[in-house]
Amino acid sequence: MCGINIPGTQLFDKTMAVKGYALNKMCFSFNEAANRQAFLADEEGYMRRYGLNEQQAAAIRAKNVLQLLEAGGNAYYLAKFAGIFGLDMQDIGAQQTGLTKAEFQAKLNAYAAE
Amino acid sequence: MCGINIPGTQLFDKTMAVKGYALNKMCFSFNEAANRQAFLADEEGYMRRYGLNEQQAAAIRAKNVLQLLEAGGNAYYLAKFAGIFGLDMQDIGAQQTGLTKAEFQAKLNAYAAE
Amino acid sequence: MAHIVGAVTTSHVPAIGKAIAKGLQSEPYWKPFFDGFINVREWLKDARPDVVVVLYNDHGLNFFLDKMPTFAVGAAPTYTNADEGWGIPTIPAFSGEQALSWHLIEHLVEQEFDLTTCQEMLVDHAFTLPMALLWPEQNWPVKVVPVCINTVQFPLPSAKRCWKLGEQIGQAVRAWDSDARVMFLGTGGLSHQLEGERAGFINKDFDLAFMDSLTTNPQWATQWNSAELVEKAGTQGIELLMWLATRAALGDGAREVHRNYHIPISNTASGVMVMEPAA
Amino acid sequence: MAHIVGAVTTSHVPAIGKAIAKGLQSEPYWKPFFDGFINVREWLKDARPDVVVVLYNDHGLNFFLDKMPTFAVGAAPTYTNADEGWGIPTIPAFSGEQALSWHLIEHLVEQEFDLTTCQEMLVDHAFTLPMALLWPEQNWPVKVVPVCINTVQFPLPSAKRCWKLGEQIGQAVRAWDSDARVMFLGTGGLSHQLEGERAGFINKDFDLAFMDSLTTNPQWATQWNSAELVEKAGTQGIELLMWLATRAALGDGAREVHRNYHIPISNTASGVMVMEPAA
Ligand SMILES: [Fe+3]
Ligand SMILES: [Fe+3]
Repeated sequence: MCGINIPGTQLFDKTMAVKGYALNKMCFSFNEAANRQAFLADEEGYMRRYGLNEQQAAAIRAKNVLQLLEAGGNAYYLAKFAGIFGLDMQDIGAQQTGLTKAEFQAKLNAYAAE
Repeated sequence: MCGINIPGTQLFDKTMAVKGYALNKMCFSFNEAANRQAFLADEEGYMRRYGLNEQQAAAIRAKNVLQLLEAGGNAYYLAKFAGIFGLDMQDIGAQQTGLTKAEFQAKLNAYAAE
Repeated sequence: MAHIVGAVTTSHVPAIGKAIAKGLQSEPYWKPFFDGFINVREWLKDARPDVVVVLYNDHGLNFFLDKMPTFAVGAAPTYTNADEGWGIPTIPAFSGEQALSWHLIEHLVEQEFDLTTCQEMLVDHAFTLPMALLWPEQNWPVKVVPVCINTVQFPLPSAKRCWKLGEQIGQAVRAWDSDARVMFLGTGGLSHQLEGERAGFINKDFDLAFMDSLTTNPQWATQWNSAELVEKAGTQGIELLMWLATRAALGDGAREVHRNYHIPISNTASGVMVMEPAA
Repeated sequence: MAHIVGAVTTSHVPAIGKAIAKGLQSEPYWKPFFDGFINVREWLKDARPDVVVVLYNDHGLNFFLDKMPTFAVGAAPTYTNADEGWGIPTIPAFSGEQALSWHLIEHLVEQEFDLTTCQEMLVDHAFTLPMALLWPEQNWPVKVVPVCINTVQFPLPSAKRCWKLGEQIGQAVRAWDSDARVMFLGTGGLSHQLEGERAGFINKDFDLAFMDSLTTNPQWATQWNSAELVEKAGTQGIELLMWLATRAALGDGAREVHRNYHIPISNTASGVMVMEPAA
């Protein structure tokens, strides 16, 4: 939107906001424990109830963060989905960067020495 | 708030907003038919559920608009309470001004001739 | 670039909805009001808008005091009406013009308007009834963008601030990369007051002066703060803020194409105006 | 008139909550972070605030994209924390300082900030964890006013706009007719990015320059737009907007009383600063 291209980064702008609305709304619902339970009990039914499209449903099934982002997911709401599976931010960071968690942690630690 | 006193008029300002919150929240709930039914089925229980204070509950029991305003009611939300009893804006205007509905209508019509 | 065809400003009280539902348009009480829209619909045939930006105030359908925005802009694919508590029939849903919604949002935030953006939004009688007066068949030939201004809870945005909002909405539309024909619709007022011992207050002189000012001296009403405007126009007469913002969207000059003014409908002095940007 | 005692700015990631819940403050991983707050708490003993205005960003607890405000101000009697989806223990409720909330709201709307006012509001980890770092016993000796800035959905308010918001918050507090001692708490950042192939990005040089700028050249960061700030600080590093608004609230000059900077906690470069208004 501002004429900047930041490698490996998609700003959550109008395009993503429109594209991801159903997915993000579902993830927002995971603030409530009862909804997390309902999702786990019937993932497909829960996704249908929120009107996810096939791209979004596939990304949810795969628990693939890059695919979820591509499908319009917003990091703040996706974190609630990740929380269901006990994934922390470093698990997610490792998954997206193709590193092991230890490698990802080492990468973070390396910034301290700069 | 702006140093103006308008006779017969209380602006819905911070004081009223704080004072009337529970009352207005209850009236907001009357957007839904099921809530209107629930209120009619058990007025006292419904008011308790929304935490109305005694002044507010008394004004609701009396269906007295000036008392409801005094208790922090906002005209836009109170209209939904009035709607439950099929009262229109002219019924409410008449009640507040101590006129019959016909007298209130005559007062409105008189403005046309000015 | 998009083309601005003009603006309609009109009153919007719920009683209009009841009159429409009961088919009372030709009854003596309602005829002077509804007949004021015949010329508006004639004008619409030539104006042929594709998109309508509707400036209105929510009456407690979509917003409550838990999250009360000063300015909200809709960015939904569709907008539905809903029960407002009186059980009047709801009006068919509207298609959103999302491209213009987001273009407006980006422009306005850039210009330091602190919007609340709404990807879901129920629209109340202040939105639906003016649309039904313009297109009585209710199969909407236009897409819409709702812009909602707080008139429920003080502090309200000042008339000055609403003027600036309208100005920037106009600039954004003129800069919108589209060949769409865009109309503004501002709904609310004119003078009326629903609550308190002053209920039933109407101020014909002020209303007529205000309508005149929109073409002769359009920022005239911005000289007053909200409390002063309530004193002149009544607690709900403050809804003239929507007329003001709508007029501002037209740009520097505007000419009056049509008006009607009638007292009363319900408790309200009703007005309708059609304006076009000065050539 | 109210007295401004100073400002604390700090990072706020959820992992801090887990560390507190598990009592890991003295573990080697966490000690360099938690120890940064010892001096802050010493400073608080002298500062003795009665009221804290908390500038933070909601992470999808209280606000969703159906109604996403640019700037929201709380005006509730109490603010409760709630489950954010990870099942970390919630933090005790906070008492609101409603008089200051409404004073701020009136001042800011008058100054043409288009606020969303919230008479009910859930506060998330960005609010609760910094409070818990300042008062680990969690029986709050202060009342609070939450001010929430959108960092979830673009367009975000610009750094310039956030600076102006902070300036006016400061002016309103200085004009507040109260003998209360008021502190500002700004939470977010510093550089980090949670999403995309660039996840794990940190920019130490930028963070240190930004912390320096707050006392030496406080509007330094306002030269960039939001996308440029994301490029420098990461997608969540943009939360530095809260630090900027908080600094602006202190007024023209400010001096640094304390700072700590540590890499990493979770995926984040963490910082904390204490500043006081220049005498
Ligand atoms: Fe209205
Ligand atoms: Fe954060």
